[in-house]
Formats: sequence, C-alpha cells, structure tokens
Amino acid sequence: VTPDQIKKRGRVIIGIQGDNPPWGYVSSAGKQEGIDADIGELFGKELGVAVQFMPLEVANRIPALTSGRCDVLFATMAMFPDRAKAVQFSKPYVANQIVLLAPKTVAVKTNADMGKLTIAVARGAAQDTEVTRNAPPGTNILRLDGDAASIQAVVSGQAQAVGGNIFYIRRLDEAKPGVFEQKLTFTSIYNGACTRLGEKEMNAFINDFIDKIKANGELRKITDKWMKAEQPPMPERIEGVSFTAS
Amino acid sequence: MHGVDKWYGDFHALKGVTLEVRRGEKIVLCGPSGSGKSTLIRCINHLETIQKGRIVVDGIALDDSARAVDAVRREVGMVFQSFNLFPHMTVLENCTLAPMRVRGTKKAEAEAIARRYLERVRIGEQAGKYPAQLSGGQQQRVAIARALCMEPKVMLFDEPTSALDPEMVKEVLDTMIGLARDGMTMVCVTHEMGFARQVADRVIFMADGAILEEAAPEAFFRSPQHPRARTFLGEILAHH
Amino acid sequence: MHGVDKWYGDFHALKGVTLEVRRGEKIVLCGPSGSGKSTLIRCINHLETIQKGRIVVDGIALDDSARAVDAVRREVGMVFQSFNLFPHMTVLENCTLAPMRVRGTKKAEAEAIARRYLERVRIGEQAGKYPAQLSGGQQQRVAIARALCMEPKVMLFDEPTSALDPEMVKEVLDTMIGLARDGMTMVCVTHEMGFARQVADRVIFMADGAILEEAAPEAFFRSPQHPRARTFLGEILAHH
Amino acid sequence: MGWPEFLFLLEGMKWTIALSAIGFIGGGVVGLAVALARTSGRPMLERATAAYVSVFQGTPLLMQLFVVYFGLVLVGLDLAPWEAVALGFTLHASAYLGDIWRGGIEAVPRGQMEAARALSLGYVSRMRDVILPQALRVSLPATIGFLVQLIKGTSLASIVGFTELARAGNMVSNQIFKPLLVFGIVGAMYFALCWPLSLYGSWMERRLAAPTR
Amino acid sequence: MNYTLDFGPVVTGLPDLLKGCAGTLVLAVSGMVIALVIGVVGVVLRESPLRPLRWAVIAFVELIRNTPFLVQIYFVFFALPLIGIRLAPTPTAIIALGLNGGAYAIEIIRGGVQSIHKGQVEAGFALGLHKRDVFRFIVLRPALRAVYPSLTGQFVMLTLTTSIASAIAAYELTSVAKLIENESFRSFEVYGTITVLYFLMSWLMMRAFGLVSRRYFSYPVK
Ligand SMILES: Nc1ncnc2c1ncn2[C@@H]1O[C@H](COP(=O)(O)OP(=O)(O)OP(=O)(O)O)[C@@H](O)[C@H]1O
Ligand SMILES: Nc1ncnc2c1ncn2[C@@H]1O[C@H](COP(=O)(O)OP(=O)(O)OP(=O)(O)O)[C@@H](O)[C@H]1O
Ligand SMILES: [Mg+2]
Ligand SMILES: [Mg+2]
Repeated sequence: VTPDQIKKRGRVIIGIQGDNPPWGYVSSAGKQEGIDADIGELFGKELGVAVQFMPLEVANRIPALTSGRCDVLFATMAMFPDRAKAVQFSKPYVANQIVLLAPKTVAVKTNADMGKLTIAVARGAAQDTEVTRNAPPGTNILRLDGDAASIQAVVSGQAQAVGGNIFYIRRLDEAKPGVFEQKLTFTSIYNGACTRLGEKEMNAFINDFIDKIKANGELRKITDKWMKAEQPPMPERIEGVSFTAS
Repeated sequence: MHGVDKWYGDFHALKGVTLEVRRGEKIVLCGPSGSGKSTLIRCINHLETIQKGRIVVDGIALDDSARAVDAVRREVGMVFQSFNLFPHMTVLENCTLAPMRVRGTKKAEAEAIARRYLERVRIGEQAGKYPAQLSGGQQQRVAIARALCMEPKVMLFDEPTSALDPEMVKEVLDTMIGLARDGMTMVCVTHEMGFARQVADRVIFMADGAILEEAAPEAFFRSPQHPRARTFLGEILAHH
Repeated sequence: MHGVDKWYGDFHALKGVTLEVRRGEKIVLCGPSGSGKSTLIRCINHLETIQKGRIVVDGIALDDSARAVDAVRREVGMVFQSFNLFPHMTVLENCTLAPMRVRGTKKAEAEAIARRYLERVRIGEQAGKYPAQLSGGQQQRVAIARALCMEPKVMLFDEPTSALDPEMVKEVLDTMIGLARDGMTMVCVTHEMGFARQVADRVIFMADGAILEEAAPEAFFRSPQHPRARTFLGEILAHH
Repeated sequence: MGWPEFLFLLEGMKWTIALSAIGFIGGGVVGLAVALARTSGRPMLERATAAYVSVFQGTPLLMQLFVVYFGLVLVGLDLAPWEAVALGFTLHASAYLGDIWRGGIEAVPRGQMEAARALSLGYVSRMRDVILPQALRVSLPATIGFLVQLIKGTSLASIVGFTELARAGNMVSNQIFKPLLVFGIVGAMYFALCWPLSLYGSWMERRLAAPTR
Repeated sequence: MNYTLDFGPVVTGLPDLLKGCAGTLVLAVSGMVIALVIGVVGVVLRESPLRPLRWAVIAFVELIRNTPFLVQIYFVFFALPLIGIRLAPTPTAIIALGLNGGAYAIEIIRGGVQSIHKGQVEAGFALGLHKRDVFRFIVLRPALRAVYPSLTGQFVMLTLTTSIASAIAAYELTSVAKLIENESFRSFEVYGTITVLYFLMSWLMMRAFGLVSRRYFSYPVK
C-alpha cells in the first residue's frame, strides 16, 4: 500500500501488541493502550484517517504484516538484522534494555554464571535472542509463550531467572515484592515501526513522521508518560538494519 | 417379467426367471431359504437392479430411468418381513407421509384416507400411537395399511408373518385374505400353506434362483411334480 | 435349601421354597415362564442373594460372607442357556482359566485336565478354536466341559438346550445323560421331557415362585396331581 | 483482580460463545452435506469426503486456522478475521460432525431406507422425513460432546486476533500478574459453559440407551 | 501478491523438525500409556462401592472434559511447584496429556464395560473367579475391543493436542517450528510444513492402531 491509498480508504490498520503492557495492551475496559498505541494514534492523525488497531501476539506480528492483514506494525519490534530480512524497519523511535532478572538469593555476576540456571524467556522476543547469544552453551533456556508465562515461571520457581526488559522488575515486584533484582544488562535495543519490504513510500512517510514527532516533542511526552525514565538518544544506524527502503 | 437374470457380484441369484401376473391374480411364492424369492419380488419394484431381462408393470417397462422407477413404485405396494415402520412417527404419520410427499395430497385428505385404511385393517383406534407401542401383529397391519394408502395396483408381501408370534399370524393373514377378496393383485412370499390354499390362484415353487414348478394350489399340495418341491413340502408339513 | 424367600424389589420371586438334593441325585425343574426356576438355581451358587431362609451346599452354609460364597462356587458348576463362553479366549483357554486362577493349578496340568474333559464331551479336536467358530451345540458342550474342569460336586443347568437348533439339542442332551450316568449330582431346568424321563430321579414343578409338585418322572408325566401342572404338561406335549 | 477485569473476561466469553455458534452452525450445514455425501453410495463422492474428513481430523485446529488466515491471503483470498475464523471452524467442525452423523445414518436399519423406497419417496423426502430424524437422534450425545470440544477449541482463535475468553485471560494476567488466579477463573468460566452441555449429553445418552420397546 | 514462498529455512531446519516429530510422538505415546492406565484404573474406581472414590472419579472426569487443555497444562506447570514438585516441561506435558486423555478414556472404557453382556460376568462368578479376575480376564479385553475405534480416535486427538504443550516449552514439533519461524520469519512455510507432518503422524498413528487391533483383538466374533 501507499499513504495515498490509506488516505483514500480513510482508515489505517496498525498491528500492535495486545498483551504486553506498557508497550501495547488491551485494557480491562477493552481499549488499546500503551506507548505504541499513543504513537499509533499520532500516526493516524498524521495521515488524517481513523485508526484501527489489530492486537497481535509476539508470534503472529510478522505474519500479520507480510500477509497484508495490517498496514504497519507499531508492535514492540526490536530492530534485529535477521528481522530486517523479513520486514522493512523505520528509524528507531524508542529504546529498551534487555536484562536478566532473578531473585536476590541467586548469584549471577557474569554471563558465565547463567550456565547453571534455568532461564525463562518469551519465545521469539528480544530477550530470547539476547539470552541465547550471551549465555554459555548448554544453558537451560525455557522458551514460553509470552511475557506472562515467563514471569510466572520465575515467580513459581520453574525457572531461576528470567530474561526481560526494563519493565519486568515492576511486574515482578507486584507479584513478589522485594524478592527480585536486575542481574545483568545485555544490550540496549531500539524499536522501529515495520512495513512490508519494498513499500518505499510507506517507509519514507513513517520516517518523516518519526522525525516530526521527535522534533516537536510529542514523542518525548509519550515516553515520559509511560516510562518515567530518561530515554537515550536514538542511534543513527544499526548494524545490519537499514532504515530506508531500497 | 421375462428372462430375468440377477447377479450379486459373482453369485447368480435369479436365473432366467419368467413370470406373468394378470390383473387381480394372487400368486404365492415358496421355496427353500436362499432360493431367490425375496430377490425376485424386490426386483419388481426395483429395490434390486437386474442385469438381464425385462420387467413390465402395468404397461410400464422398468428400465433404470428414475421416471420409470417412480412410476412403477407408485403402483406397487410392499410389505416386509420386519415391518419397517418409521419409529419416530405415529401410525397416522407413517400412513400419510408418502401420499403427501409423493402424490402431493393435502394433509386432511391424506389423513382421511389413512384412517379409512387403518379401519380396514381394524386398527383405527391406534392411529396416534408410535410403532414401538404396538404388538408385532398390529405393526404388520399398519405396514399393510401404509402401503394401501398409496392405492397401489399390486401388493408384494415378503414373508409378512414369519417374524410374528403364532397368535398374531392369524390377524395378519385375515387382513391379507380380506385384501385378496377385494380383488387386489398380490404376490406373496409365504410358507403359510393354509393361506395359499385359501386365496392363491397359482403357487410358484422356486429353488436356486429358478422357477421349478407352477400350479394351482390344490394340485401343488396334492401332487407336486418336481422332486425338490416334494422334499420341501414334506419338511414344511412336518413342522405343522 | 430351606424356606427360601427372594424378592426383586417389590416382586416376590421365590416364596418359601424348600428343596433337598441328595448326593448323586438328578433333579429336573420345570414350570411355566417366570415361575422362578432360574432364580432358584441362581440362588444356589449365590448369583442372587436371598432375603430369607437357608441354603446349605455340601455342608457349607451359604451366608453372604465371601469365604462361604467362594467355597460353594468351587463345588458347584453352572451351565447357562446362552453358553456365556468368553469370546476372546480359545476353547482351551476358556477351560483352563478358572482352574489356574482359582485353584492355582499349573498351566500344563490345567490343560491336561481341560483336554480330558473336552474329549469327554467329544470336542477335543476343537480346543484351539474360538467360540464364535463353533456351532451352538459345540459351544454348549464346551461350556459343560469348562464347568467340569473345576471338578464340581454339583452341576446346575439352566435350560441348556433352549437356545439351540433342534439338530444340536441331541448332542448336548447326550452329553448330559453321560454325566448323569457317571453319578454327578445334577439340578436341571429343562423342558426336554425325554431327558427328564430318562435320567431324573425327581421332577419338580414350580409356578409363581413356589414348588407345587414333586414326583418321580413316570408318576409326574402319567398323572400330574396339580391342575397347573396338568395344563402345563398339556401345552408342552402339544408342541412336540 | 477487580470488577473491570472480570467484566473484561465476560466480554471474552461472549466472543467464545459467538465463535462456537459460528463454528457449530457452519460446521452443521457443511457437516450434513459431508455426511450425506459419505453415505451417498457414489464411490467418487464417498472417497473424496473420506479424504476431506481425514485431513481435517488429522491436523491440529491451530494449524488449520493459521493456514486459512495467513495462508489464503497469499493466494489472493483476503478474508476478514471473521470470515477466516468462520471458514476455519466450519472446515474443522464439518469434518467431525460429518463423521459423527455418517455413523448415525449408517446406524439406521437398512429396512427403513428400503421401506421408504418402496413407498416411492424421493431422495429428499427419504432423507429428511425418514433417515435423518432417526440418525440425528442416535448421534445427539456425540454431537453435544463435539460441541463441548468446539467451545474449548475456540481458545485457539486468538491466533487470528480474537479476544475470546482464553486470550482475555492472557491479557488480564499480563496486567495483574496473577496467572494462576486468572486462569483458574477462566477455567471455571469454560466449565460453566461446557458442563451443562456435557450433563445434557450424558442424560440424552442414558435416555437413548434405555430400551425403547 | 508481494510475497514469495521460500522453503529454504524449512529445508535446512528439516532435521530439527523431524526431531520435533519424535518429541511429539514421545509426548503422545507416553501420554496415551498414562491415559490408558488412568482409564482402566478410573473405571474400576468409578464402579467401586466406596462413594467418595466414585465421586472423586466423576469430578475428575467432568473437570478435565469441560476445561481447555491450555488451562490444564498451565495449572500443572505453575501449580505443581507450589506444592514442591518441580518437573521439567516435557514430563509436565506428559502428565498433563495423560490426565487429559485419561479422563476421556475413563468415559470411553466405561461404555465398553457396560456393553459386556451380564452373562459373561455371571459365568465368571459361577466358575468361582473373584471380581478382580473377572474384570481382568473376562471383561477388559472384550470391553476394550468394543470401544477400540473411539478410544484410538481420542488418542489421535491427543497427538494433535500435544501442539499446545509448546506453551510451556515442552520439546515437540510446534515448539521446534516456532523456533525456526523466529529465526526465519517464514511462518507460512513452517506452519504449512508442520501441518503436513501432523497429518502424516496421525495417519501413521491410525495405521499403528490398526496393526495393534489385528494382533490383539483379532479373535472372531459372530
Ligand atoms: N445383498 C446381497 N448380496 C449378496 N448376496 C445376496 C444378497 N441378498 C441376497 N443374496 C443371496 O441371494 C440368494 C437369494 O436370496 P433371497 O433373499 O432372495 O432368498 P429367499 O428365497 O428370500 O430366502 P429366505 O427364505 O431365507 O428369505 C441367497 O443365496 C442370498 O445369500
Ligand atoms: N433381575 C431381576 N429383577 C427383577 N425381576 C426379575 C429379575 N430376574 C427375574 N425377575 C422376575 O422374577 C420372576 C422369575 O424369574 P425366573 O427367571 O426365575 O423365571 P423362570 O422360571 O426361569 O422363567 P423362564 O422359563 O422364562 O426362564 C419373573 O417374573 C421375572 O420377571
Ligand atoms: Mg427372503
Ligand atoms: Mg429362566
């Protein structure tokens, strides 16, 4: 599709996470909320059309886009080279940190310490990639469906540690206050919007949009609202990931 | 029915059978088990297809076309050994189904006809019951009434009394005798020799898929010509 | 068996029945359908529990304790109308199951015993077949052999020939006559009057859950005392 | 877990019911056709429907939904989630219901068909008036049993983006982080939907097993 | 259409997928064995004279049959650690599958036992056999034979149900497929392929059941 087609249609369909607060989630009131949702709303305004969110799970985000079910993904898509082969990333719009969390009683100082643990991760999420890359070979990695399951696994003791992002600690504290702490920080990652490969006009339009909300402070307002922490500056380039369609 | 051959797979069930039934005639078919009696009468209304020969019913040649089959079945009523009433319908509904669906008779009229025939087989008061609530003899009489409701020109009976307890055989046979008196054309497979004596115009003896003997009942029972017929009669009479 | 009463729910199936059977005696029980014959012999090996009265078998009082029941069942063999062979076992396995499981007989020995009894009912060559591959008469003889393999002191028969085709009745009756000759204690429910005449020491006539008449077979068949017995005999003889 | 979360789950349950209804109705209509084709006496038709049944009974529903929703688009068939789910569940349910009802039709004694033929009833009337009422009666318990399976199976519709009961549970548990509690309640809600049906099914079964004559 | 199919990742992942198939078969077959045992034992308990036992079996059956497997497997996975039992995902999945299949097996086998003619049981008693032996030697095999088609049908469904075990990271075909998908994002190719693999497995399963039946239930009946 092209931005013009969307404008003519009067509606943009945005793929977004349905169950991953505070990135993107459907609230108990049935409303789509989160960082990605707010940005999505802005994006609709930019296009001048109505926004229709399509709540997705981690596993079906990319298929939903490539099969044409949605026009664009604002779906916590971390910008990895291998993903860049399947979808076209935009410029990054938000940063995230991938970390390892565990109860205070578990001793983890270095990557090598992970070798003797069972570590839960949400299958296919950035923490899956990072834990898999950093842990010594033979580490028992428990790949579960979604964040809730991996958090529950470490809470119930099925796993001794969990790979997650900067928001995990808050949720763990809610489940068992004061028990968990952040052990290792693997990397900073950046999320971008995604369009289908080859759709140059869409990609250009989104990049312009991201530049604009960065410049006029709207993006800052959104991240402040949800993250309550300073955002690092966005990188100009990421190895293996092109921001512009060729 | 002329030179009819019928195979079940490799099995040659009817071997060149030729039989003519005149209007109003009553035929009794008998013969040992497996001789092809049921097969023969099931061919008449095309419940079985034949491989050779010709069957003509009331001027209609029975080829395999749907039209011919329909036309013939409309003129031919059939009563089975195992009644085959529809268990989920009342007696009255059993009787009105075919007239309404096939002839397009209105419901009220179909019910009137049904009640008339149910009266005739002396079971009018059971019209509202379900088959399972009736005795075997009553069920078989309903089956006869159901066939009559289509006002067929010919009635076929396949051992209509052999699934019945002895007390009930008589009530069904009486009904059939009544029908015969009224001039219905009938082909009956039965081993009830009393019935054959009383109403049959001809008795036909079959064995191994062929007609071996054809005779008036008196002659047949007094002095069967074919040795197979003689042994057969001997066995039957020994039982009674 | 003394003053036995048995209810099925509200239904009074046995009414104060008293019966003594001496060692080696052969009893034939007869009577109209529903009179309680099956119920009576089923009580003897505790397939039915009784509500009043006492049953003593070979000195063992049959209370409801598992030990008494076990002890009695070991001494009592039973043959049913519907054979009740185990369809998933060969004839031989049918016969060896109980000796092996109940008496702890070794397999080889159990098979030797089984073959002996199968020979005795003249069916030794069928030992490897399954029940469904045998005729009704053969099946019933297997059932007799199976019961004999437990070497019981008493044999109960509940209409052992009534599910059989006429040709097969004789082979089973012959087997039973052979058993009787060898001095087995037997209680038979049967309407085979020839058998009763030939082997019974006493014929017992039941109706409505009570014993109405008890006599030597000759006397019973010649001049039954009770009017019910007379009508009953009349009916039976009319059939034969 | 508070009131709004519970209402959210109830909302999901509404979808579960709606999805089950779609599957059951679509599967019922197509399943009837499958059952009739499988008993038609035409070898070609029978073999084709037998293959159909074994394919859809032999693969997980999750995969079927996935292929229908994300796969058909690739060959140019762009279905809305609704249509995709309706199609997926219809395919799945028709295979099972078709098989159950075929069994029912085959359980009707041959004589019934012959008697109907002898009365010169046409195919439609034979089936509608004589065979199917008896066949469906016999297969009612199995049909209800399958309906229960279908209700539980709708939990897989989340893959195409429906927020039905199971997904709603997932979302709530992602917000309040008490999965055991949330899934306990979700399980109880499924139970409340399915159990009455199961009870009704076994009651029907007992009634059918009771001697009718 | 701006998507070209590419089965490359599926082809390179094929050895892993086949290992996943083996994992699925391990889950399915162990689940079936447990289910069969639960089914037989459950039927015995279901008919026991002790009322609480009977009720426990009924409650178990109804609970399992009327809730989704996903909920059950989460419960087994997350609730067992609360009572101190900590099992790896694969054993957990096997237990959950066994419990699930067992509930269905109880109902099916019970139907088979009820279809056995009363005379068979009486003949056993009359020969002096105990209740236990009557069930074991006389009732069980014909009962299983009578319900064999429904039982094996249920077991094939159990094989398909194993795909849900990927939710707790058990090792089976779907979880392998998800891994390959994550690395390649070739969802349609991967899911299309495993759909075929599942079909092959269930077809194989049916054939195997046919063989078992011919070996074990081939005694003639009328
Ligand atoms: N559908 C069938 N398929 C194969 N063989 C059949 C079929 N129906 C009948 N036969 C065979 O055809 C022969 C004739 O059968 P038919 O039923 O006409 O005999 P019958 O004279 O009516 O015997 P009975 O007195 O037992 O009813 C029998 O040997 C039977 O085995
Ligand atoms: N399990 C049962 N429950 C209720 N009533 C029963 C039961 N078994 C038998 N009866 C009733 O007890 C009565 C005696 O039955 P029984 O079987 O002993 O008669 P019978 O003399 O053996 O008759 P038949 O010649 O028909 O075998 C019958 O009226 C029967 O209906
Ligand atoms: Mg016949
Ligand atoms: Mg009796």
